[in-house]
Amino acid sequence: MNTIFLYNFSGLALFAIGLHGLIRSSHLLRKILAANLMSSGIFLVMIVGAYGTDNGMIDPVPHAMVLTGIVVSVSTTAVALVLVCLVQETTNRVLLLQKKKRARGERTDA
Amino acid sequence: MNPVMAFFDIILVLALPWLGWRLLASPDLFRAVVLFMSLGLLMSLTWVRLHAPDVALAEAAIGAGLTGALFLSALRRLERLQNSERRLDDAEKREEERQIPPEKRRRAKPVAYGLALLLLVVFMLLLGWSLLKTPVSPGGLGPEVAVQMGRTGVQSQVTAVLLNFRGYDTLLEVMVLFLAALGVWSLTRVGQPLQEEVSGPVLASLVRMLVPLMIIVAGYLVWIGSSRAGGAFQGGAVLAAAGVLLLLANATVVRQIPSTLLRCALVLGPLLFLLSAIACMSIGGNLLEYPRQSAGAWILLIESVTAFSIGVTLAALYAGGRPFEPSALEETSGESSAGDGEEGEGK
Amino acid sequence: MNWGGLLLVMILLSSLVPGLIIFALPERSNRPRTFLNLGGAVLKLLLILLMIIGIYQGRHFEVRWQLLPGIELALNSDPLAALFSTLSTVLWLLTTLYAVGYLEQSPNRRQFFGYFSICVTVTVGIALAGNLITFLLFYELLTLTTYPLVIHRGTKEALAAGRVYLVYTMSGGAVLLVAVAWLQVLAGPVEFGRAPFLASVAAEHEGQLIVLFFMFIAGMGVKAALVPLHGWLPRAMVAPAPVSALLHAVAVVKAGVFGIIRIVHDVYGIQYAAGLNLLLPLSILASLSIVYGSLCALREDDLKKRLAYSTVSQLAYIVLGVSVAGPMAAIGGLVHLVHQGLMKITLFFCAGNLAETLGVHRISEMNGIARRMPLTMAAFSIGALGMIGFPPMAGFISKWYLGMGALAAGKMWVVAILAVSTLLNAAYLLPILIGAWFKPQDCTWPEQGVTARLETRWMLLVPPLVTAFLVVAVGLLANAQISPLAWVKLIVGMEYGP
Amino acid sequence: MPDTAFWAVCLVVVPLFFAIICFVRSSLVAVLGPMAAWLNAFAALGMTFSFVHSGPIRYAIGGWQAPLGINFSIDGLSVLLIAMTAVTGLAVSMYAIGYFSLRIGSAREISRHEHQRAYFWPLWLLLWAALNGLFLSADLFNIYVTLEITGLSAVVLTALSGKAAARLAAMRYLLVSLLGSCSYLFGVALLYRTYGTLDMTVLSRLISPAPLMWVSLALLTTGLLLKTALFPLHFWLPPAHANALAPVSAILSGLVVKASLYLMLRLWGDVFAPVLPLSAYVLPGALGCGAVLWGAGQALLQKRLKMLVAYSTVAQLGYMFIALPLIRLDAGSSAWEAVIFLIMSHACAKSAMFMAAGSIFLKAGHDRIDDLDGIKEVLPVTSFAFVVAGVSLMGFPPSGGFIGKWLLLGVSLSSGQWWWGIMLVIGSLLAACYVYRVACHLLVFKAPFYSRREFIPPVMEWSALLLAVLAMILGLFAGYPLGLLEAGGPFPAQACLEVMP
Repeated sequence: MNTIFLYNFSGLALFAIGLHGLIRSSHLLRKILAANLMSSGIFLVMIVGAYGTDNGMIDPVPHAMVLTGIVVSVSTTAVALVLVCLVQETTNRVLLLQKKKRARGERTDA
Repeated sequence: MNPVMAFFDIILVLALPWLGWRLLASPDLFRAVVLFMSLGLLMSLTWVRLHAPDVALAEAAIGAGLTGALFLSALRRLERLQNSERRLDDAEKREEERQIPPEKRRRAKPVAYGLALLLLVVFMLLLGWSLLKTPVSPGGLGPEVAVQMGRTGVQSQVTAVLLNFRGYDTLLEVMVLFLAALGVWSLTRVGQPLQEEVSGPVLASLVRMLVPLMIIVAGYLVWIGSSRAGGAFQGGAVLAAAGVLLLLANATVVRQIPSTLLRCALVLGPLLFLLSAIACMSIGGNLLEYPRQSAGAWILLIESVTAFSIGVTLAALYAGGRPFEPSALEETSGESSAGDGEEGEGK
Repeated sequence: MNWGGLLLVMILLSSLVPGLIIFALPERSNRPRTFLNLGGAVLKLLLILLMIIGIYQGRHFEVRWQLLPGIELALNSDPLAALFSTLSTVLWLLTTLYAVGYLEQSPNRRQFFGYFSICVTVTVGIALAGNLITFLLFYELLTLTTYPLVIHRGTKEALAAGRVYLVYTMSGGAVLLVAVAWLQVLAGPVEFGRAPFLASVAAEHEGQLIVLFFMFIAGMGVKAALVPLHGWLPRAMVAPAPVSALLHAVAVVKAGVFGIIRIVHDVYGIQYAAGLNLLLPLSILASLSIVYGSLCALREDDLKKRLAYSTVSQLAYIVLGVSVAGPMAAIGGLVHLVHQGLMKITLFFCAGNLAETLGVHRISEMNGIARRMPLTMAAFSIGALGMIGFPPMAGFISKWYLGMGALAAGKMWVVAILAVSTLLNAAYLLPILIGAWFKPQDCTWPEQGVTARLETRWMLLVPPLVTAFLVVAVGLLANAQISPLAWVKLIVGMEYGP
Repeated sequence: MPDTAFWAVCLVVVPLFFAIICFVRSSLVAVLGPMAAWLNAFAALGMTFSFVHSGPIRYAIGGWQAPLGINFSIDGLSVLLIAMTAVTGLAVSMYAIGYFSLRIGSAREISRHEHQRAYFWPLWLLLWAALNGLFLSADLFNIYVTLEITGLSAVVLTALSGKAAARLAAMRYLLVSLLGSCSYLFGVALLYRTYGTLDMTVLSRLISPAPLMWVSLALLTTGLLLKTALFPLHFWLPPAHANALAPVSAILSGLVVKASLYLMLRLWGDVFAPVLPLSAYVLPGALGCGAVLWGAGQALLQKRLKMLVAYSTVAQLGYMFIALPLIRLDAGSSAWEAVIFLIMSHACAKSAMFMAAGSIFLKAGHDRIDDLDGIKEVLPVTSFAFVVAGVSLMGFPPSGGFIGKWLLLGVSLSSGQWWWGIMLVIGSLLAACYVYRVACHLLVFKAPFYSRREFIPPVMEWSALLLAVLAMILGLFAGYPLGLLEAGGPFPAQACLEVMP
């Protein structure tokens, strides 16, 4: 058994940990970190797939896809981080849970 | 199989999830971000091991470096907000604590949590099993790419895929970056630089030495991209790092760049990419179908201009907001306070 | 599109276009609005006359518009369609006149007349529908366009009544939708006027067809106010009088009954339906409605509510006539479609006059009222007597044919029902007349301050007089060439064959 | 005469170009934005016409054919959805002109308004380009990128309103969208690993039952369901759609959720259809039933107009998922046609509803349903538009929703699985209930109505009405769009790989 293949499981584990963290963490920053972990896991699985060929040839398409993915995820992260700051600014918290009062009465009065 | 390599592999395979777990479990966010950056470095080591040097470069520069910097700056911003604005009175705080007792809540639904976790684990095991069961893939599109390489105008396969075979993806990807900058600018403004940010002489002279070097490196990366590892994104990321350094060292000067100029710099890459895509059509091809003889030149042109814009964009993302625009009617106080929330639909 | 088809489309447009223009006009422009309303109504009547002349000359008008394979909108001018559309158009003209007078000072007339016009468009659409899908389309639209009229006053009661109305009619519509879709799956698109085709198409689906029949009856029965489904009708009385007239005589309940006639005559075919033993339950249901409606009417003191329950019972006559399964009874039922419309609209016009002029809503306040408003009460009396079935009024003709038909079909119990119901009719209508004409006034009426030379505004007075005249006329001239009776005989002759 | 491919390229390139220009010259957005909208609509029109003439095509971007390069695959489904986007988008753009031209309130508010306009247009144009690109593309990874653009710009647009609730909603939306795209990307990666291609047409020929295929299908589906907000993954949708600015709400509810829904239909109805057993389709169908019931129930409980409309989106999306098993059951193409009709008429009606709700909010200063009695007096056109849109959501004839419902009912009855059909009817009754809750306030007369603001530009009122009426009469002209589908439907038999030179 090729040890390269083990990286698959590393990727899966990263994905799973990220998923778990994204759902379980309460702090928004941690959620975003978790999302980044998830995508790293996916990238790992993709690149391993590109490597695992018989004739030693590397498939460049997943590499290009991962490059795109990295750029996409940094863009999303940047927007997400700005949003976190805004959420903190307006609600004084870095959690998603809303106070009941806010949720109900937000737009009722002008 | 080289046993040293195997050992290295196993260490890496174990270290990656372990780091991931540690960073999410860490109660201190700063520590978590630092762990995240080291995870990124470890990832780029992995990419090297998996013969993906382009990805390794991008990961080191963008995934670990720039994302980490973004996290750190966000963290600092959050802390500053928390320190400067203590708007929560005690009653509210208590209510908040009553409503969200994280530890208690966690224990309140252990069954549901356990079930969800079980589901996740089962699914992951299934995934792993099916990965095991799947025969080693026949190399995907690798052979075809190799066959067509001669018609792309570049030597590096990844660059060929990125800018020729799947150039349209890359065009849209550049648009994603542009969109991110647009989004960040639309949401917030650069904060007032604080006094403490003014750097000492050491950093200043370091910057003076490093920045030109980095620009050269960026240019080199773009240039070498056509034949080996490197390219617009890697070069752009290095440029962005230079920008970040400048921002760190001498925030006020960099932030006084006229906003119009900055906007132009941001869109130069996307616009040129888009226009050359259309230009390909006007000389008889399909969208993004470069003329065969000069494909390399087209790609290099697009890459270099795009790299510049990518660098500016990433640095702008780090700066975290739109610059002051003296012409426009900007609000004097914070862009949005809690008071805004109570108002109607924004008018 | 051929010219005949264009005529049918024009008939629809002649009230749709004024309706839409009225929506666009500002609230203040009363004269253009009145002009558009009446002009549209007259134009529509003329077009309908043109159509009837065409039918007499043996022409057949048809227009089709295919939406999708299997969904085709079709307008068709068979005699039954002509009968119903003529009825609605004539009554609409009168009701419009009445409504203009009735709502002279009230706010929000733009919406009222706009929906009013569209409502009639939709009703005539129901009449002219050439297949089941077109019928369904207009039938559902009718619910929508009448709802704003029901809640026109905007009071709490009006809104509550509107809610009840919607709950009933929407549920009915949903049942109908499922039934139509189901039938289409079984037998393909259902065209009217090819009656016994179900018998040939779907011999093996008899069980399903029986279930479907009752779904159809349930769907239509809501609007036709058959007894377990009649709850919305008395409540909807909170609407202004012209709307009541519209609901009871021109559009809604008539659409329901018309639908039942279509189902029995044109979808299942009378022979096939009888063969499946579907008509007996229907006639039992109708008889139940007749008796129950009359009993409820007896109990009510509110004039409009009494009239509403009377509608429940009178409409069931039509269903009864159709379901007895004999040519004579069918004539009685169908002609009652027209006669009931004329009589009931007279009564509602008069009730509206009383309410609008004197503020009288209850029967107990009506003693001696004929002295104050003789013309209105004369019209009312004619309508009421017609309802009871005094010769030579319209109602007598219907009941006569119904009774003869039942005898011919050998169904004595139907005759008994008719007798009982006539007695009940007399019991709830005659006391009103006696009180109004012969008793002295025993309470003061909160006069509404209508200043007019006549007993009330002429626009309010003319329509009931005209309809009262028609009630007598169709009774007296029942054997004339152009009477509703003659027309109905033609229709039934086609259905039952020579 | 430009061909279909030219128009298709225009549909992506033009909005991108204008988005960039709008960003650089933000003083000109008021001119450039609407211009781009019209150009886009024109390109969509041109594409529809040339599609009618020349039928479905594939277009190889960069001249590289399917497995290697990215291809546009233009069939009836794409053309219809692009046309839908163009019509709805144009109406929303017109509405936005009016909406952002309002200048009321303090200097601070005005400046915030300027700011919103300056960023609304480029973001919306990017979103539009991404939607067009998504409907055109045949490449799963390219679709991932367009999905990302769609999601990210939708999030930013949501947050643009600046209120605390909107920011929280945007944050939640962003996280969900991240999770969804990660899941989708993973699915795509695994598919590529198994079959070595990203092109949907190629993939649909290679597809065979394999363990990895099942896993990737599960991942793709989860991701798309998250983004489509199918019950029980809908939790993020109502706050996001209800708290955004009015034109943004219209875009989000009318168009953005359709993107992932479209992809779901492609995958389940076309690419994976050969290997999926009927029982697999029961799951989305059942979830759709849940969505119809839950969404309608929640809509009935809402006190705010925009929340009600947002929950109605949840319910209506359920409808379209109920159609999935019927697509599988249907021998002909009528279930497909039905779904497309539902999607199109929902896009028009829901956008119109949100636009009307936005005008009502501006005029009344609130959107508490119970206090809207008499708004008809000050906003007659808007109230009427809302009611008409509501009626077409209920699926009354002759709306497009009715055609969809009717066709699905027919399929479900004839295939023997009548419970789906009954569910549809129950759903439309429930829709009638919640529309009624609003309509009875919008229809009654009660003067005077105390409104906050003086003037709503007519273009805001009429654009909503036009869209609503369009949704209402869509059914009368059902033949035309379905003709397009027949010219080149997304039906499994269809596989044309002739690449344009």
